[in-house]
Amino acid sequence: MVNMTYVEASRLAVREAMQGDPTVWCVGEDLGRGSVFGQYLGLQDEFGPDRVVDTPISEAAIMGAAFGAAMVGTRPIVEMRFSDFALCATDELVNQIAKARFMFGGQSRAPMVIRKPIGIWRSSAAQHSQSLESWYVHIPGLVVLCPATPQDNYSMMKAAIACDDPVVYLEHKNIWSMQGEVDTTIRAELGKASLRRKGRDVTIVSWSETANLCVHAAATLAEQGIDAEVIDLRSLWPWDKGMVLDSVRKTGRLVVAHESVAVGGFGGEVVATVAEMAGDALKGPVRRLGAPRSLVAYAPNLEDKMRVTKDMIVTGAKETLGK
Amino acid sequence: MVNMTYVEASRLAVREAMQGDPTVWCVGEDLGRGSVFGQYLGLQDEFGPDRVVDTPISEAAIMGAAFGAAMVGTRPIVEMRFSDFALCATDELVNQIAKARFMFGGQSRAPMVIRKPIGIWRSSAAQHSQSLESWYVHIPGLVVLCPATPQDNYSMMKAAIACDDPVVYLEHKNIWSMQGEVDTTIRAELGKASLRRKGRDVTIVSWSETANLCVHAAATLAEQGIDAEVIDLRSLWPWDKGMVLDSVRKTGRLVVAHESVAVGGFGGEVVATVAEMAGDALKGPVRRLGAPRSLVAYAPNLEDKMRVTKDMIVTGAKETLGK
Amino acid sequence: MDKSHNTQTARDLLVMMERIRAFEEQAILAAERDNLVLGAIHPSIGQEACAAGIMTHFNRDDILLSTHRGHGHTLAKGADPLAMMRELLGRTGGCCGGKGGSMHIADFGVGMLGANGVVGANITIAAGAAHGLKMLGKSAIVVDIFGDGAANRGPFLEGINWASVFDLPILFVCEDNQYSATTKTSAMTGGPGVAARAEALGLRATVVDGNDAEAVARTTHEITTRLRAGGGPEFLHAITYRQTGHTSFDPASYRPDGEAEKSIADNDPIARQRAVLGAMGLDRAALKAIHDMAQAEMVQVLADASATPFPGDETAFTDVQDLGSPVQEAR
Amino acid sequence: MDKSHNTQTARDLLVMMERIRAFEEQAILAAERDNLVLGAIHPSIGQEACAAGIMTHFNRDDILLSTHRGHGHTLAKGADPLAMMRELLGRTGGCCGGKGGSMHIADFGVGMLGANGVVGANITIAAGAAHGLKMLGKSAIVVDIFGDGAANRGPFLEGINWASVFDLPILFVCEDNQYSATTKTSAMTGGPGVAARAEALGLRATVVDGNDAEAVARTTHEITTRLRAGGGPEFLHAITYRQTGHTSFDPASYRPDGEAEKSIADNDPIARQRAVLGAMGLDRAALKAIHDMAQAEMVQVLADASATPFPGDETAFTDVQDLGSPVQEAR
Ligand SMILES: Cc1ncc(C[n+]2csc(CCOP(=O)(O)OP(=O)(O)O)c2C)c(N)n1
Ligand SMILES: Cc1ncc(C[n+]2csc(CCOP(=O)(O)OP(=O)(O)O)c2C)c(N)n1
Ligand SMILES: [Mg+2]
Ligand SMILES: [Mg+2]
Repeated sequence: MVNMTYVEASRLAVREAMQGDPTVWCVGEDLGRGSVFGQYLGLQDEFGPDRVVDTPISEAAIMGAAFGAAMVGTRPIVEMRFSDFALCATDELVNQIAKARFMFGGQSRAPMVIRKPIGIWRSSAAQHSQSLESWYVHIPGLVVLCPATPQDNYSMMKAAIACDDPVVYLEHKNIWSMQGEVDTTIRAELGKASLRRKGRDVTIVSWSETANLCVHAAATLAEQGIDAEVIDLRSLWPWDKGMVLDSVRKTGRLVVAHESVAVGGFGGEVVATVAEMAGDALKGPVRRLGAPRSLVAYAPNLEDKMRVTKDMIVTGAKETLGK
Repeated sequence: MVNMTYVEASRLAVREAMQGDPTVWCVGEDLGRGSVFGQYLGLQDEFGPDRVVDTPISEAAIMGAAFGAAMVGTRPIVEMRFSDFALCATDELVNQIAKARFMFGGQSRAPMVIRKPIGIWRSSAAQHSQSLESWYVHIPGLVVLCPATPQDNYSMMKAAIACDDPVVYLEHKNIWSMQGEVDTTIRAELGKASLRRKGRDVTIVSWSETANLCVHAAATLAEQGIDAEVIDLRSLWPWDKGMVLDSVRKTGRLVVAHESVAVGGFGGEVVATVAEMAGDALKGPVRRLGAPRSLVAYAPNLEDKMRVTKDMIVTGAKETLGK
Repeated sequence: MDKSHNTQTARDLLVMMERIRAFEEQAILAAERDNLVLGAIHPSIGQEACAAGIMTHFNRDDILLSTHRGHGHTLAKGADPLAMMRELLGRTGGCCGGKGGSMHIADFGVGMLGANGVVGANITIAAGAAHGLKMLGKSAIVVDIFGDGAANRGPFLEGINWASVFDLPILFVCEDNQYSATTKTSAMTGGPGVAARAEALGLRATVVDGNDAEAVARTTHEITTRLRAGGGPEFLHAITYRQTGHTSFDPASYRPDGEAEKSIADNDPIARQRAVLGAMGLDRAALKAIHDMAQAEMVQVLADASATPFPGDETAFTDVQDLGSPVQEAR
Repeated sequence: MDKSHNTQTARDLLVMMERIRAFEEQAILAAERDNLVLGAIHPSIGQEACAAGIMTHFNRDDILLSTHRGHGHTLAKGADPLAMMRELLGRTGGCCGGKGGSMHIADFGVGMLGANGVVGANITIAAGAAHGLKMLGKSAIVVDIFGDGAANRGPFLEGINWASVFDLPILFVCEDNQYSATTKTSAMTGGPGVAARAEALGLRATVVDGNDAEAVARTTHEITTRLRAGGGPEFLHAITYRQTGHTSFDPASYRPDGEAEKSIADNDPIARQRAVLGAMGLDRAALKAIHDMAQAEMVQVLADASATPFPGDETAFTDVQDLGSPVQEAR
C-alpha cells in the first residue's frame, strides 16, 4: 500500500505498463511537459520522445493516427487534454475507432486508451467543463470508464491499457490531487462496480467525483439514522447492473447522482434499467440528480449552480424514503 | 390539403421560408443537384447559387461558417447529408453553436436549422446508418426535432426555420417517399407531441420512423383487443412530458420504442422521467425497445437484426399488460 | 531495363486494369440487373491506371488505405476478388464477413486496412499506420489513396502535417477524378492545387497523368525507392477521370455535354495501355485474350458470390467488442 | 503623409499598446496577487503591436474574431476595459455578464464576436461571418486572429479554403508568438510556414515583423484597402514573441535560457514604438505620461471591477435557449 494522489496513480499505471510492454506509448500535446495536469511528468525522460510523443494541435490527427498505429500493432494511450477538445476528433473516435472491428468483420482491433479529463474545474467555463460520458456509452464498440479514487485510477488504468477494446477513460479534473492508499497488486475487473458503502435503506448510484460526494452524503445520512448503500459504478460500459439491481431489490429506494447534465445523462439509463428490471421492488419515488440543462458559466457562483452537491444527495435520498 | 411526400414537405417549407425571408439560405454539398435525397431539388434554380450554396467537402467549415453567418444576421439551413458526417463538425455544433449565446452573455444568437438525415437505410452499413438524437438532447442550447410524417416535416421545418435557437433537425432517410396529406396552414408548436392514436390500455411513446411502426402495431393490438395510445414525441427537446405523464397516469402501462441503440438512448430519459414523476401510476413493467448495442451491418439480414419491428412493439405492449 | 521486362510489366498493368474493370462491370450488373448489391457502389471505371500503376510497387506487407471508391486499389493490392464480390453482395466469406460492404472493403491479410465511408478520414489513420510501423521498426511502407474532394477536409492538413513532422514512410495519393459526387471539385478548391497544398505542408509532391499506367508505375517506383531508402513522406497527384456516375445509380447528367464521351474515347487508361502493348508488339488476339480472361474470371466470381449464403444472423452481434459485447449482454 | 499625421498615428499605436499591457498587468495582479481571477488568463504581453497595429485599420462595424489570448485585440477593437476586467473577474457588467471569462471575451457592440477556448475554431466561423456580410450586401470586412498552433488544425484548411472559394472580405492573421502552450511550434509544423499554407489555399499572404507596430499598421492598411475595394481574402503572418508563460500561472521554464530575456531586452514592441516616437521628437516625459496614463486607467479599472458584485444566481439559467430553457423547465 502506497499513499498517492489520483494523478500519480494513473501515471504510475501508465509507467508500469510502458515498462512491461514496448508497444505501449503515449501521444498528445505537450506530453513532454507532463500535459496540462502533470499526468505524464517524467515519462518522456524515462521513455524518450518516440514513446511519449508530443504532437501538433491536431486532435483529429492525434486520434486518427493513434488508431492507425493501433491497427498495425501498437497500443496507444491518447491524451485529449480536456474532454471538450476531444469533440474535434469525434468522427475518428465514433465512426472509425468504435466501428472498425465490426465493419471489417473482425479483421482489425483498436487497443487504445483515450484519456479525456472531464468535469467542472475552477472557472473554466462552458468549453472546458463538460462531462459527456453518456455519449460514449451510447456508442457500440467503446468501453467507458470513470474512476473516482486513486486506487481505481491505478487499477483501472492498468486494466484499460491491457484491454483490447478502445477505452474512453474519463478522469475528473477536480480530483487530481485527491490522496488515497493504492495497492498495486489489486487488479480491476472492468465492468464491476465498487461498493463504497454498504447500507440497507436506500441505494445511491454514482460515478466519478460525484461518487465521492455520495460517500460523504451517506455519512451525513447515517447521522440522521439513514443507512445508505453507495455504489460507485466506475465503469459505465459495461456497467454492473447486477450490483445495482440487487441493491435496489434490497433497499427498495434509488438515487442516481452525476455531475453531467441530467437530461440525456447516463442516470436516465440507470433509472430506466431499474424501472424495467426491478420496478416492482421500488418502494418509493426514484431520484435522479444531475446538472440542469444549462451551461457551465465562468463566474463561480453561476458555476456552482450547475453542481450536484452533497446536500442535494442527502435530500434526494430522504425524498425516496418519503422524509 | 395537398398530398405530398415527406421529402417534398420539407422542401416546400424551405422554399416558402426562403420566399418569405431573404436572409434564409441553404448551405451544403451538392445542393445544386438537390443533395443526396432531392431535399433541395429546384431551389438553386429558383433562388440562385448565392442562397442555395454548394460547398467543398468541409463539414467543419459548413457548420462553422453557417454559424458565423448566423451571428451577423442570416438564417442558414445547414445540410449534413448523413447524420454520420455531422460528427466531423461536432466541435462546431456542440462547443460553438450550442454554447455561444450563453457564453457571450446573450450577445449572440444562432438561428440555424441543422439537417442531419438519420436512420437505417438500405444496406448503408455502420457509417451511414446512425441515429444519435440522444446526444443532442444532452447538449444545452440545442433544440432537437424528429418529424415522422409529411405534415410534421412541413410544419416543423417551418417552425424550425422561424425559431431563433439552433435546431438539430433529424429527418429519417427511410421515409423520404412516404405520402401524406399536408395542410400548409397548420403551424407546429415545437415541444408538443402528436397523439397519433388515442387509447386506454397502454401508452406507446416513440418518434421518427418508429412512431409510424407504432401506429401499425397499435392497429394489430386493437385487433387483439388492446387499446393502445400512441404518442409521437416529434420534438425531443423540448419534449412533451405532460402528454406522456398524463397518458401513463391514464393507462398505467408504458412502452418506449426507438430505432437508435437502446443503451444511452432517449428512451431511457422517457422511462426515467416517468419513473420519477409518475412511478406510482405504473401498473406493470415498462418496456424500452431500441437497437442492441451493436453496429449496423451491410448484409440485409444482419441489418435487420438491429431493427425494432412492429412485432416487437406488439409484444412489448402485451408484456406491460402481463399478456 | 530490357524490352522483355518492359513488356511483362506493361502486360501485368493491363491485366490488372482489365481485371479491375471486369470486376466493377460485374458489380454494376449485380447491382442494376440482378438487384444483388443493395448498398451504393462507387465504380472506379476509367481510373484503373492509378490502382494498377501504384500497387505494382507496393508489396503484400506494405499497407494500403483507400476510399469508398476502392475496389481497384484493393484488388491490385492482392485481395481475392471472390471475397470482395461476396462482400459487395453481403455474403458469408466476404472479406468483412458481409458486414462492411463496398464502402468498407478491407483485407488485412494483404495489408489493405480499409476503404472508408467518410471522405478524407483515412488520411490521419494512414499517417498513424506509418507512425506505428516506424515505431515498431518495420520496413514496410504505407500508401493512402483519396479523392480530390478529400483535399478540402481538415484531416488532409492534419494527417499530412503529421507525416511531415514525424517524417513517416508514407505516400499520399490524390486520385483526382475531377468530381466530388455531383460537383466539379475545382470550383470548390482554392489555390493552385493539391500538390501545392502538400508542398506547403513539407512534402515532396509529384503530378502524374493518372490515365497513363506506365507513367503512374514509373513515378510510383521512384517514390517508393526513396521511401524504402528512408526518405520522408511524399505526395502524388494523379489526374484521371471518372467515366461513370458517382455511384452506379447516378446518371451523372451534371457533366458538360460530351466531356465523359471524349475522355472515354481519347483517354481511357485501358485503351491507352493496349496501345502501349501494341507498340511493343502484342497483337489484337493477345490483347483480346487478356480482356476475355479478365471477363471470364469476374463473371465466374459473380456467379460464385451469388451462390454464397448470407452470413449467419448471430454475426450481427459478434466482433463489436470484448467487454460488454451484445452477445454477453444478451446472456 | 505629413509628419504630424505620422506622429499622431505612432502615438496612438503606443497609447493602445501601453493600455493593453497595463490592462494585462493588472489582470495578472488580479489573478496572482489578489486571487480575483479564478480561471486561466493568457496574457499577450510582448504581442501588443499586432493588436494595436491591425485594429487601427478596422472600424467599429467591421468584425473581429480572436483567440484565448484575445484581450489586446478586444481592447484595440474598442471594447470597454472595465467591462472586460469585470468579465475576467466574473462580475456583473462583464461584457459577457461574467459567463464567459477571459477565454470567451466578446463585445458584439464593437464588432468583437468572440475569443474562443478551442484553438482554431474561429477560423471557419470568421469565414462564415464574412460570408454572411457579403450575402447581406454589407461593406464591413472581417479580421480573424489566431496563433501559430492553430495552423495545424483542420479548420485552418477548411476555413481558409472556404474564404478562398467564396472570395470573402476577410483577413486571416496568424499572430505567431512561436509557442503552442509549452511546445515550440516550429517543431510541430511541417513545410515552409503558415504563409505558404495560405498561399496554397489561394490567398495572398504577407509576412510582417509583428513587434513593429508601424509595420503591422502599414501592412494592414494596404491589405484592408484591397479588401474594401473588393479584393479577395488575404493572410498576414505576424511574427512576434510571447514574453510570459502560456497562462499567467506558467513559469515557462521550457524556454531556452535567455530567449525571453533577449526578446524583452531587444525586441519589446512598446520599447520599439517608444524609440520610434523618440526619433520623431517626443521626449521622455511625454512617453512617461502615456505610460502613466495607461497604468492609472487600468489600476482604476481593476479597482472598479473588483468592487462590482457577482452576477445574480438566476443568470446561471438565462440565455441558454428560447425553447425548453432551464428557466421554463424549472417552472
Ligand atoms: C465527410 C464526408 N462528407 C461527405 C461525404 C459524402 N460523399 C461521399 S463520396 C463524396 C465525393 C468524394 O469526392 P472525392 O474525394 O473526389 O472522391 P471520389 O468520389 O471522386 O472518388 C462525398 C461528398 C462523405 N462520405 N464523407
Ligand atoms: C482544439 C484545442 N486543442 C488544444 C487546446 C489547448 N490549448 C489552449 S491554447 C493552446 C496553445 C495554442 O497555441 P497558439 O495557437 O500558437 O496560440 P497562443 O497560445 O500561442 O496564443 C493549446 C494547445 C485548445 N484550447 N483547443
Ligand atoms: Mg473525385
Ligand atoms: Mg502561439
